[in-house]
Amino acid sequence: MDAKTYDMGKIDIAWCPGCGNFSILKILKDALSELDIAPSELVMVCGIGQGAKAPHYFKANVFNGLHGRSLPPATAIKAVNQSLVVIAEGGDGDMYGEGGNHFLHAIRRNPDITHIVHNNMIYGLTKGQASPTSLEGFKTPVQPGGVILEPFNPLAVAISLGASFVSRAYSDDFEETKEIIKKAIKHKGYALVDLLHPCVTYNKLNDRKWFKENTYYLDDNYDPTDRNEAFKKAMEDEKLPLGVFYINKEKKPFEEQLPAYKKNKKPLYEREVDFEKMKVLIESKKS
Amino acid sequence: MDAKTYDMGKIDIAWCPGCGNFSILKILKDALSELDIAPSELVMVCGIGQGAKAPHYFKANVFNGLHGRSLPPATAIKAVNQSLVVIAEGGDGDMYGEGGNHFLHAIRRNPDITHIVHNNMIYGLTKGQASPTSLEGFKTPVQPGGVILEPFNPLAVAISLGASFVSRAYSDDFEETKEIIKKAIKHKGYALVDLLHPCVTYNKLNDRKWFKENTYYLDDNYDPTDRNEAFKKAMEDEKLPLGVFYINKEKKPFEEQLPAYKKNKKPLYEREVDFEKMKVLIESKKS
Amino acid sequence: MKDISIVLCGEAGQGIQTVENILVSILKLSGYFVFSAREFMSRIRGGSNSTEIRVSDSPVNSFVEKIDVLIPLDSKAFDHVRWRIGKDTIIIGEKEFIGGKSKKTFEVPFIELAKEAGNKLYANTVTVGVLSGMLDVDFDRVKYFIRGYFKKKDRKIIEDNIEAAKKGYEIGKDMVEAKGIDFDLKKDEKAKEHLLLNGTELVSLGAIAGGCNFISSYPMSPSTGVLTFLSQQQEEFGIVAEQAESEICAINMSLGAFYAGARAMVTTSGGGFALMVEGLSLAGMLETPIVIHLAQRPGPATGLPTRSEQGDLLFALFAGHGEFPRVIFAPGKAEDIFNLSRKAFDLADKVQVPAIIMTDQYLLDSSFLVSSIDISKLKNKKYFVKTGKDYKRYKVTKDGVSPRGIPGYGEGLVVVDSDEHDEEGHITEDLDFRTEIVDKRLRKMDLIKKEIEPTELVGNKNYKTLVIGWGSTYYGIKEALDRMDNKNMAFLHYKQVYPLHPDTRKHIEKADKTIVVENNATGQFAKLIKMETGIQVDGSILKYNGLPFGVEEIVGKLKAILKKEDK
Amino acid sequence: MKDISIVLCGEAGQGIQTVENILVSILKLSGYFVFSAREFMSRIRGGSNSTEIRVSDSPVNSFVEKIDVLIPLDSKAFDHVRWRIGKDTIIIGEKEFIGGKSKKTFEVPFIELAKEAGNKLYANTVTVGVLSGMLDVDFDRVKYFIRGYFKKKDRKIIEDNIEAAKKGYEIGKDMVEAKGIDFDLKKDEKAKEHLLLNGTELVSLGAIAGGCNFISSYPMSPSTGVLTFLSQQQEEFGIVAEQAESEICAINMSLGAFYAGARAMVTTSGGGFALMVEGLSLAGMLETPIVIHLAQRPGPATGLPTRSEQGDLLFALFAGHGEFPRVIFAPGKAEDIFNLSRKAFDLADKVQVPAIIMTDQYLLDSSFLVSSIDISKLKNKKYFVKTGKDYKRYKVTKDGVSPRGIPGYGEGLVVVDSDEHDEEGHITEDLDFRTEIVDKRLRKMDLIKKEIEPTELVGNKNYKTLVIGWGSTYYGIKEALDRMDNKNMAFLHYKQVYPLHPDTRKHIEKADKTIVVENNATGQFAKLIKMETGIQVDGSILKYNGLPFGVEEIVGKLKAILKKEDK
Ligand SMILES: Cc1ncc(C[n+]2csc(CCOP(=O)(O)OP(=O)(O)O)c2C)c(N)n1
Ligand SMILES: Cc1ncc(C[n+]2csc(CCOP(=O)(O)OP(=O)(O)O)c2C)c(N)n1
Ligand code: SF4
Ligand code: SF4
Ligand SMILES: [Mg+2]
Ligand SMILES: [Mg+2]
Repeated sequence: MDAKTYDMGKIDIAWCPGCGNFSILKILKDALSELDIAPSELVMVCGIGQGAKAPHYFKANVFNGLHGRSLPPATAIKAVNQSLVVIAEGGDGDMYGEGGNHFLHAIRRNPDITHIVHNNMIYGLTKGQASPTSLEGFKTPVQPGGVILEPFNPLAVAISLGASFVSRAYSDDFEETKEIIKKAIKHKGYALVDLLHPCVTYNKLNDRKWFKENTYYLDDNYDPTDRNEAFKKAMEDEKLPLGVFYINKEKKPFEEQLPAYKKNKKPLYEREVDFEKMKVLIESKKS
Repeated sequence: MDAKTYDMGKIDIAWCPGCGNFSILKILKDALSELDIAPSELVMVCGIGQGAKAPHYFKANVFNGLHGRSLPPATAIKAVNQSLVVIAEGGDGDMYGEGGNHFLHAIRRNPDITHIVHNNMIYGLTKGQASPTSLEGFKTPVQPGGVILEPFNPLAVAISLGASFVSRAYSDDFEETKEIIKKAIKHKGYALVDLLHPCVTYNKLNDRKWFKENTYYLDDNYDPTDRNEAFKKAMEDEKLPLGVFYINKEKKPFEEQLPAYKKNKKPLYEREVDFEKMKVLIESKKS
Repeated sequence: MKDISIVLCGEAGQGIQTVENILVSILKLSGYFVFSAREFMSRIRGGSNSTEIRVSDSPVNSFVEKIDVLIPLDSKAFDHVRWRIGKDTIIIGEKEFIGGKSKKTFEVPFIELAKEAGNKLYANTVTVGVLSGMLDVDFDRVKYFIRGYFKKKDRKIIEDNIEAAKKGYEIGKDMVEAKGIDFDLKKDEKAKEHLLLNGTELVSLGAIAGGCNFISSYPMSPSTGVLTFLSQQQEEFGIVAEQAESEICAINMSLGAFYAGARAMVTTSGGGFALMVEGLSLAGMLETPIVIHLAQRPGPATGLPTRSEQGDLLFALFAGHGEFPRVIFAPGKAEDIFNLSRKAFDLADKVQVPAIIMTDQYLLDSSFLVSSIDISKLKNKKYFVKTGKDYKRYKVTKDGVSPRGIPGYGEGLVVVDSDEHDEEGHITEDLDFRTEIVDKRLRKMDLIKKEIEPTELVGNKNYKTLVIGWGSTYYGIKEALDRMDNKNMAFLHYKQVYPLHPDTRKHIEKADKTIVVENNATGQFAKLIKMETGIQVDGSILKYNGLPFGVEEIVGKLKAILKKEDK
Repeated sequence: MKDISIVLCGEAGQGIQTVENILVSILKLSGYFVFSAREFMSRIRGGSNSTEIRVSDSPVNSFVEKIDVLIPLDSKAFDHVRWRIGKDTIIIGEKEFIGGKSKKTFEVPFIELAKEAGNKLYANTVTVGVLSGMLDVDFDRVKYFIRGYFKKKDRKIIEDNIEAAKKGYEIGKDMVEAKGIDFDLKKDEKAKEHLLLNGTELVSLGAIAGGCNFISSYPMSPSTGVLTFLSQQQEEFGIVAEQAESEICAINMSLGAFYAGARAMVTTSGGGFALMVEGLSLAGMLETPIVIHLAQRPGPATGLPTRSEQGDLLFALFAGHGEFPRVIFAPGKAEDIFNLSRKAFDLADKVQVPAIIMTDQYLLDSSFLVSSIDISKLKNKKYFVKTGKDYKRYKVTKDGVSPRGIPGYGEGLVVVDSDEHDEEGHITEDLDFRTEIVDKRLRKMDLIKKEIEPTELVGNKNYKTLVIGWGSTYYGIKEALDRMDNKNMAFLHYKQVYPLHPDTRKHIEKADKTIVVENNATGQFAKLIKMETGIQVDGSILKYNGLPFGVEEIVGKLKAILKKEDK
């Protein structure tokens, strides 16, 4: 499928010139086109924030919900119609701040969705406050003395919860990131892509230079099936490793285990109420 | 201080006979008395659930807030008056389910509070639904086919977030648990005690026998300062280790880093608005 | 006596609810009309709880204060219901619990008898036996029922239980024969044909009939039963039932589910609903339908978790930032609980708005006899459309409803957005269009009004005094008026509280005096009436101690108001 | 002309707000009365935003539609404000942006001039210069101000900026002298003595004056400014300011803080407030005071994040499950923003209730000249008590207020509880006491009513037509009535919307016609009036496209209504 399939034509994109989100948008389109996923079978679920605007610049079905709340509807959409490809997308504030609890429990459920976090280590849309991933000491108007909280480590947390696919990528590394995203989408189960990107307007600390100097790719012979090793890698903070940290293929996706699909594989919208069974159920209340 | 100091006299305790919460209550009183903490300097903060009722059976200041929401007020209380000893208490559903996001971010803040989770692997007060820590396959009225989610591992998550004190205890092990709780209270910074206990009414799987057979204590020469090791231990699920998994003494407590205390150490309630300074601030708006 | 009220009172964990379940079924199957209601503390063991079982030779459906037969099961029981004990109350129980000896107290050593039958745990079965004997139930029926009820247990246990019941039964018989206690209740074949359903089951069945095939919720009394019920029907009815990590997750999941083609609901109580308020506003903006079962209990905050109140009306009505239409049902009649729970799905889907079903602990935990539930003519319309290439989710239409597509069904793309959006569903800052789409959304209110549920007027149409109620007070007020038998009075019940029926003003203006009866402290329905009609009702009867109104209480308070008037 | 409106329009990131900040200060310091208001899109770069600066020789405080001088900064600007451009609008800008040539358009090559001064980035300073020149500002003042504004920059940059300003200044002067554009504005020494404050600063300063020393909040437009302001004063004023992980955390933190002896607040907007609703109910139950700044923006859901609306009134009023008292302020006048933000802390603390301050984007982002803020007589009363051994947090008192202890101050124990509780604060299931404590909590409403803010009646006391407004519409409606100069009209403004002032009925009954002006789609304040008084007002003027009312619009709509009447 041509990557142009996802193009919206002439639209006004609300990101700042130079923002890493542009690359992410392009990478995503390419990845989807290489995977041959049609817009009509794709549902992009997002929250609120700069990164969360991405689905609007895309040809796809979109559920743009509340700030922090994309994982619950994404899980549900997949549970209701398993033939859809579901991607949840949003910023670091959205997913790890407001939405932190859903992050934990979505991982526990392991729905077959791809979770792409536009991680710019800042709140972009609300004009530059610290996000959960902002580094200690980082100064903002709301943290004038610098951030005093320890940065949130999404990879370590995901691994500790046994997420079935855990990765980190960087927006400017076009090919590598595309491959990671493709793997994530193809993975059967919950797949995290913590996608670092520069916010050129508000994050002057973690700029392109910083990312180049502070990231490196996991070795080719790194084994992503060893959870303890994956954890160690995730703990590294001198330089942030990029790549697929952890994969667990044993875990069954949430929706496949639901009793509603035991006897019937159809998506819910194709079904009818079984009134005959209901009659029996109601009659049983006579005795 | 005598453990009786905390006794409420003749009160009606709403727990089921045989419930592990009784031991926890007693252990806590003993630990506090050995630490010589006066009821009036102690604030127990709790949510809603069976475990969360504990503070009502106690002589102490109590902030019994909402289900899932004890960590935010506990953090704030300590931030407002550092001379108070603050303990947040509640169940596994309360703390890891409804309150999961506060768990993550309280750890990041690292306030000097003790976090005691009455973990009975079930929702007791609401009559026996699965909790985040319920084991896979566990059947309940709401999970008639058995739990399909992977159990939440609070220790692994806490360690992955760099919590400064992480421990697991078991209600029936009186002495060991008392010592763990004492260490947790004495620790300067956020301290997690994941406190396993039997729910004799609703959890027929994880009963006293199960706990005895499925737990063991960390070795005496276990080194709790190695984060990767701690993570490995936390991942063990054949048998659950008990004891202090991880300690990080480097981390500064949240409240000690607050700008409000830079020039003035007094608790906030003793302070007055500096109207002179305000005048200057207001005057500055003339130009 | 043609209507007796039996009250079992004891600690949580003593098995009061088991006795209730068995007894109510046996009595119904014997041809009595029955009703039961529960009040209990927020604890799993201990405390003082009670259940009332009304038995009658004609339909009864509401809580009465009086107790005809009390079975105190522990030493606290007597005190717990003391205010309801009259001089004619028959008290049956262990010596230490019955509170002094009189002509009306009868010592029955339940535990001793149970032990004789094999195990003191069978004391509850002895109780069932005693009451069955007193109420002239055929013992074969008791035997048969016990066999069925315990069918998964050992044969020995079953036989022992029958033995226990028998012992009790004989005592019961003896009381009638030797002690002259005769209730003189007639049996009626019709009762046997009725369905025995509690409020929770009625909501759940209504939901299934309405096509509900997705529920995500977080446990919270008294709403959890609906989640439990639907969870247990997952395989049978193809329902996805998920216990969410929080109420916020629950409503956002359900919105995702409805968006993708399911018919989804959440069930919760005040505190959980509070957490759903942002999601409710999202439903308003997305125009994604959603059904919310709001099971009320006394607040604020955690309040009295296992008790009853009607304190969330105005909260439910205005919950959510910004402005969008909604519909709120508040059934009181058993059939209506089913019908409106069903209708909520249809209307939510048709008009693409949130539909809220308000119940409360009293209604959900009460068991009613329902003559029948006819589902033979039911058919659920699928309102979603197959999309074409140029599909626009928010097409501006005359009635405000834009055809709703779902992803993966048709060639079109379904874009829904929490930001203000254009017809396609994409973020817009076109402020002229903003006005247009706000109007479009609000226009749907007219459609909702077209389908408004009629109010129910009980009593004389040419009333002078009008009593108004909503939701769970239906049967209580109705019975109160029946008892008062005052030709100048009538009762107007609202099963839909929003939008308010347009005839409200007419009804009130016709009355010399209007009194609203509601289970809250601030008279919320009276406020709503005023907001909608400008009319200040003449009086309110309010109760907010966590218990439902007893029929006698309503009678008493109405009489007091009317008497005052006379002076 | 004695009042001119200058509008700068361009993309986000072009520095419109810098020009506004500098210019407004310079003009004020030169002796002009100024006011400014902003409208902008929810994006960081690009789009079309505009700022209006009104300059006058007497106080002006509201948004007008007309534009006297337009500075379009990009090619989209002209279209963006086209509806506000009249035949007399002077348009100054780059050739490609000014939209055709006429007598009233003036090409100024801002960027070219900036480059000449050293860097195209100085274009904004050129703009400041042009307008300063046109408005007869002393150039020394411009110079001096620029030095201060850029004081942290390199000397070279400062000098270049002065140079840029100078270039603009001369063009501006030339326009007055050679092109005959003369605004004929008089300067007034008094303006110089005024404070220049925007709504956000007024709320924040009011909070500090009210003793606020704790704020926990989650960023959300348009409420974030208050968090930012207080965060920056942490050290100076001993404030703990914490960015929470969510609004739920924020309110629960603040409640903990108030409990422990701080004076705490949260600042949020509709969606965040929705998430705080459970916490609000908790505040009601705990009787722990709390101040909530609710900065409104258009909903539902995310809506229009950077725009203005008054759509959350009834939501704020009824938010929270269960029943408990609260107080809601809605200042509109600059001084009132300060005063009521301060008072909110005092009253919340005194009566132990949540106090909500409702503002909106328009109010917060507007800059006002305030003659003075007198804090010399302020003193904050500490309402908490030192506890004794037998201290009971919820002692039932006559006025409903129980002396509030805080932990660690005194010998007593301070137990607060989300469950229904006894006087000590421990869980209770005593249902008689439940009624008593509900009554106790609700009794506090009487105390709140005693401290109710007077309404403000502007205009003829013997009015025939009464215009009612609340919150941010104050200045707009006032100016509209001033302009209409109709002796039969008066304006009644509510700065406190709940409880509603008891004179409401009297005021309305005096009028032949009452019209409510509000920035929402469903007429919420009119509904509130009806709920409280039973009176249906005669008309409503509503606006809900995300923009505030312009004065002309109010005049126009009022006239239309009055004219209709005449027929
Ligand atoms: C409930 C709620 N709280 C707050 C906001 C305001 N808000 C919008 S985006 C955002 C954070 C943006 O940060 P992030 O998620 O990292 O996205 P980015 O803009 O950096 O891509 C916030 C706090 C909101 N929309 N809803
Ligand atoms: C917002 C909210 N949702 C749900 C509830 C109902 N509720 C009370 S306790 C509880 C869970 C109890 O489980 P846990 O926290 O593990 O405590 P336990 O009773 O097992 O000690 C729930 C769901 C509530 N009080 N508030
Ligand atoms: S603010 Fe930052 S994240 Fe947002 S669009 Fe601009 S550069 Fe990108
Ligand atoms: S239900 Fe379980 S946790 Fe609750 S008191 Fe009983 S035994 Fe303890
Ligand atoms: Mg971000
Ligand atoms: Mg538990």
